[in-house]
Amino acid sequence: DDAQVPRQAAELPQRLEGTGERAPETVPRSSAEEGAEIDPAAFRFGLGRRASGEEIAAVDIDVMPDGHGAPEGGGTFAEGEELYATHCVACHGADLQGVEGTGGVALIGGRGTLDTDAPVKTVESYWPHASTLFDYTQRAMPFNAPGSLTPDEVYAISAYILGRAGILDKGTEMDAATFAEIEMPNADGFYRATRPDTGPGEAPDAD
Amino acid sequence: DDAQVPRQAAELPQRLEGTGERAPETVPRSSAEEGAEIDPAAFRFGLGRRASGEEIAAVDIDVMPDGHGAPEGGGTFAEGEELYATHCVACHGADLQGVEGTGGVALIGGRGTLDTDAPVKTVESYWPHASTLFDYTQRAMPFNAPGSLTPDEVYAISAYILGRAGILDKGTEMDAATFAEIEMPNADGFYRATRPDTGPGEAPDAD
Amino acid sequence: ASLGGAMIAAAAGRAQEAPPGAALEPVPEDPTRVQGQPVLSENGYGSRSQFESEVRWRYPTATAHTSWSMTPLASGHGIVTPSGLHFERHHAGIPTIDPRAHSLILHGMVEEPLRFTMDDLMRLPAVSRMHFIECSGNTLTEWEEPTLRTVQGTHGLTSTSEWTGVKLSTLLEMAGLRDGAAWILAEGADAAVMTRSVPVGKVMDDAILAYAQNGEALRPEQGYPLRLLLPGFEGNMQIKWLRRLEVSDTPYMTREETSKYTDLMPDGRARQFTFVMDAKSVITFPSGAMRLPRPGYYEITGLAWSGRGKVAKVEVSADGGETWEEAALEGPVLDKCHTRFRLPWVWNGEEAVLQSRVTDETGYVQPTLEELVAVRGTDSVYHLNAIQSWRVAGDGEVTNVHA
Amino acid sequence: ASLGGAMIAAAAGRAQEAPPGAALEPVPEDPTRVQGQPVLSENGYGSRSQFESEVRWRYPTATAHTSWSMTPLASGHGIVTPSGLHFERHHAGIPTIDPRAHSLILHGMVEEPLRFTMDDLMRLPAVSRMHFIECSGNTLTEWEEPTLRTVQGTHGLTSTSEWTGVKLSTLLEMAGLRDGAAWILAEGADAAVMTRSVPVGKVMDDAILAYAQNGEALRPEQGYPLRLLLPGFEGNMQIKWLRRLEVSDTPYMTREETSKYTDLMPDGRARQFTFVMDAKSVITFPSGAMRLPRPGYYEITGLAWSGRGKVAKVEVSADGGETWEEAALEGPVLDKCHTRFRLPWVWNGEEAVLQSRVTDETGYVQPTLEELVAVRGTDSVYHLNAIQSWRVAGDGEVTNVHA
Ligand code: HEC
Ligand code: HEC
Ligand SMILES: [Ca+2]
Ligand SMILES: [Ca+2]
Ligand SMILES: [Ca+2]
Ligand SMILES: [Ca+2]
Ligand SMILES: [Ca+2]
Ligand SMILES: [Ca+2]
Ligand SMILES: [Co+2]
Ligand SMILES: [Co+2]
Repeated sequence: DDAQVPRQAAELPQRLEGTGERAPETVPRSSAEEGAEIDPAAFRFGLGRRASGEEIAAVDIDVMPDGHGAPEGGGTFAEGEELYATHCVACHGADLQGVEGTGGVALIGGRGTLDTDAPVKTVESYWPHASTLFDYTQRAMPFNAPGSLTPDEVYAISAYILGRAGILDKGTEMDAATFAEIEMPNADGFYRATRPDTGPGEAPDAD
Repeated sequence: DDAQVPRQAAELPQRLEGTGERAPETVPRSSAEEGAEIDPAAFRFGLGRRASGEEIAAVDIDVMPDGHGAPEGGGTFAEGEELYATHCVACHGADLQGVEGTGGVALIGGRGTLDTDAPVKTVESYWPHASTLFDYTQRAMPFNAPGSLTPDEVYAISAYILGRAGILDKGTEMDAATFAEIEMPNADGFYRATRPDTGPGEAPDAD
Repeated sequence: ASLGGAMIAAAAGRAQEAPPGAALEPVPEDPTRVQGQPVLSENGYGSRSQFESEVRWRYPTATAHTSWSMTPLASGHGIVTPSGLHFERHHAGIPTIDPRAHSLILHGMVEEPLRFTMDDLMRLPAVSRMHFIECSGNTLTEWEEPTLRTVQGTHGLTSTSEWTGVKLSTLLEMAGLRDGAAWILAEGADAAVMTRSVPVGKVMDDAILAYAQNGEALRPEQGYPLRLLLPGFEGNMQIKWLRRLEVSDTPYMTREETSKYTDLMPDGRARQFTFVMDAKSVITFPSGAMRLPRPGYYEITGLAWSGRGKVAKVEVSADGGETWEEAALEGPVLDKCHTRFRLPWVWNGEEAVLQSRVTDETGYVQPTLEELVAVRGTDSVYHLNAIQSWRVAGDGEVTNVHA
Repeated sequence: ASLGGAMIAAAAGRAQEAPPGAALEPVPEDPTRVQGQPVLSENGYGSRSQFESEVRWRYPTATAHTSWSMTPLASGHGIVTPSGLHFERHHAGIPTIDPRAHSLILHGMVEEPLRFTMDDLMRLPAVSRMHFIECSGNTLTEWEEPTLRTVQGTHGLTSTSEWTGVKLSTLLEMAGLRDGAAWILAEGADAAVMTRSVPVGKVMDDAILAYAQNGEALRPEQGYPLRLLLPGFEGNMQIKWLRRLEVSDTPYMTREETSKYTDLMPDGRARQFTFVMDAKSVITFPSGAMRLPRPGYYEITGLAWSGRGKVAKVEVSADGGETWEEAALEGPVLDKCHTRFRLPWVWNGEEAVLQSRVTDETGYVQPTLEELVAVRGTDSVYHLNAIQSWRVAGDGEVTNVHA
């Protein structure tokens, strides 16, 4: 049934009767309900509509430093070890030092190097918040199948990486409550900067 | 021999050694002689060079109202009649009224229509200078083989068209000297206009 | 990665093709779950989305070699015209020219005739300017009655680009004008060997020999490798594929400045050398052949321009010219350049007639068609710059009307 | 007419292919003697000349899905970047998104969470602005020693377009910010589900939800159908394929604002939220890996820009910074936009070191690399905006140097 085949490309604009001109694009119809009160000066345009709770939940995947937004569920180092071997090891390596040629970088190591000439920035040495590891893994990893892991799996893999990094006790089950507790080694390593650094208008860093 | 095959398309910029970057375009070299005196403030850039007489002659094909630029040679109505039948009739028709569907327009007729509701603009009724007919035919006609006619042929065809238009005597041979003599019916039909026509800033036509 | 030009077989077997200027890629159900196309997927020169399909429209002349195609102004945004949608007017097709084989000869009433390769020209001092180009035949179908149905048809022979090249005055300074020099013949290397005579004053003022458009080489349709740019003058004079400039004391009276591009007046005489494009504006949204889906908020927007300088003001009427409201001008407002205007509008579902009226910095006000016809009659073909009217019917249909 | 993508067999049998973005046409020996390509020969959306082949260059990362490609600045003209040559940075490739299936959710600390289709957004009041976007990783190879050879490699992660869309402040006014709202998370619909936290102050000031670029829909690489535009802020924040905006009182500390896009200082601590792109300039001609064919006149040209406003002045040195001359700025000089500068130069055949130095309207002067490294060390990766040096050797070779 043709009507059910979603087009994957726009067709050329229709020819108009009489002149053969190309039809202009269809005037967009708003998703708003009809009859809304309109007052442009008060930013009431009758365009767009209220987002439902389900619509928001479907995309509100972020996890914040204090654990806000973290999903239900949990996982352990032991579970994570197996999941890592299945989903991550190909690019980040058995020793979590990355695998050349895959783009997968080192996830642990590098402590004490940040003030040297050859700093090594990893989850272990550099990242200020554990939530970022969960959030990023959930949204973007594994690179070849992003968004494919369940919350439980992401908790377990995070527990495994933080365990290998010596940040989280290997016995601790990771869950939404854990984020507020974990102390990342470089938690105090960041500050807000006021630039520019040089030239007229120079402003000192604000700590 | 590859070197003798002119490329019809640019190749991708070369890869640079070491980095693999794309090479920038070659810095243009001027056609000027070396060692020219350079003074940008006096518009001496050492770029470009004097055009030779032959180089100019190869492109200086225009013919002006007084015949300036007209080539040597000549042609008659009788010669033109035959040439027209070979090169022009397909699009402009045996009666010089144009041929629908070819884009070839009427070349004669239309006298006395310019101030009516249905003006007919042709070489005969509208064109102020005979030189334009020669010049345009030489540069742009026949449409399917522009630039293919010899000066003699263009003179002859011009004589034929002007003859059919009742502007030139059918016995007159057309040549460089003829342009200054021919009186086009609408020679006085043009004037320089000063616009705009309406609104503030309006200026009357200047005759 | 890129299947440019290829087709994708949709689920039910219906083949789909990418629109002109697009490459066809598979559309994943959830783009967050599968890697997209790799960086440099189109070998380093990207193309538009396969979901965009506005195109130039060719006016149906007898042959496609002397014809014109029009910019789809209704789908435009801002002031830059995408180079692939710049209007075209060719009298003998688009020549394909190897820039290494192209040169420019400057001769006639000059102290020293000069010859420039493209390489020479690229080395000279350059300028970049944003300017509109409008064919003086733009809107020619609309003198007697509303004829074409869309703003692309009525006004699509105008486009704006950022042009880069050498000031023609630089070349004339190099060659040295002789006493009495007053006109310059510009000649193209297309099969029409297109020619126009240009007054020296204009040339010394702001003419540019352009080799670039919107940050890259000129497009072939715009005269690659070199075109003349005469800001604010009718498009036909801005000779493309430029090969020759000859200086003289009188105009050349070429076919394009006698048979064509002259304005026949009601008395049977014709104006010649009506170079400047008078100020003009048009509402591009809403515009002809659209249909407003229902009453509500719509932003009226369009373009205004003047061959005499900057746009000073645009007014919009929704009642066929009885009352006018000033529209906001989007910056930058540039000399001889399209200027976008915008005005919020709440359509109450009743019939309306939308018009825009530009005033340029000389104080000139865009005329009504009635005012223009009173002077010009309806047979002058060129330079129709009157106010355009779009009627919005009760059912939302927008049509081209004379009002 | 168009043989797009096809090949022409040259006289001696060597097949020739059109460069990316071009269609291949036969090249007549004399273009004045044969009709060219007909009007609308490419079905209504034109392409560049087959004699033009500059392309984006991909930095050789391990995978092409998280990689970047750079604008060939050396062949640019004016300030507009051709959309097909706009730099790219993707962390999970370029998603192919059907705009009818796309929506934007605005939620968090707002009075009323809202959902917009692309149709809704296109109907809201629009703005158009010309702005540069620069990746803060631009020039990151150059901290310790001259590494890449061309200006495309050293500076090609910046481009300028005319962007059109809705002011994000309009949406926030519609939704109503709650007390304490200070940050907005912007999230993309690509496979990296890219996220950055943006201060509300910036958003209310000049953030745009852009759906158009250079007069047509956004290009897929630039976020089709919707991207966030934060004029003057680092490119990574200007989230492409935008699907969600969440308002909060604190930043989200996403991977792209902790692991990446933070500036590690010599003391081992790192600056976070270094959003603004400081003023920067670079000479694009002559530039690295070029060779000046012989002594003579050359116009030095390049681009300058500032994330803090307009360019006020550009100075150029030909002796490695000992003496400076003020360059001419090509108008219009726009807020947070590339500005082209030009300076005539006669090369006498002796070694020279070319540099440019911008001052922006805040009075900030582009630093030397030495000055910058004195503060930042060489391991901060991002925000290298120091003066670039090109050495012209006696034989005309131009190389990237630290001088
Ligand atoms: C197919 C290769 C591949 C696989 C499998 C993979 N990754 Fe990655 N990973 C990458 C690449 C490539 C990047 C860099 C992405 C970018 O440039 O934005 C990355 C980045 C990361 C980062 C951010 C590192 C930093 O310093 O910013 C983390 C954390 C990470 N991966 C964790 C994981 C986890 C956990 C898994 C398994 C669930 C996984 N990856 C599986 C390739 C992979
Ligand atoms: C294959 C078709 C064709 C042939 C053959 C042809 N023409 Fe034409 N002619 C045209 C077309 C098409 C135009 C309009 C060109 C344009 O739009 O610029 C034209 C225009 C003209 C004009 C200008 C008319 C005006 O009012 O401006 C003249 C004069 C002319 N042709 C003379 C000739 C002569 C003389 C010949 C033969 C030597 C010739 N043509 C052969 C198609 C043809
Ligand atoms: Ca959230
Ligand atoms: Ca170091
Ligand atoms: Ca001559
Ligand atoms: Ca009439
Ligand atoms: Ca579109
Ligand atoms: Ca080029
Ligand atoms: Co025209
Ligand atoms: Co970046």
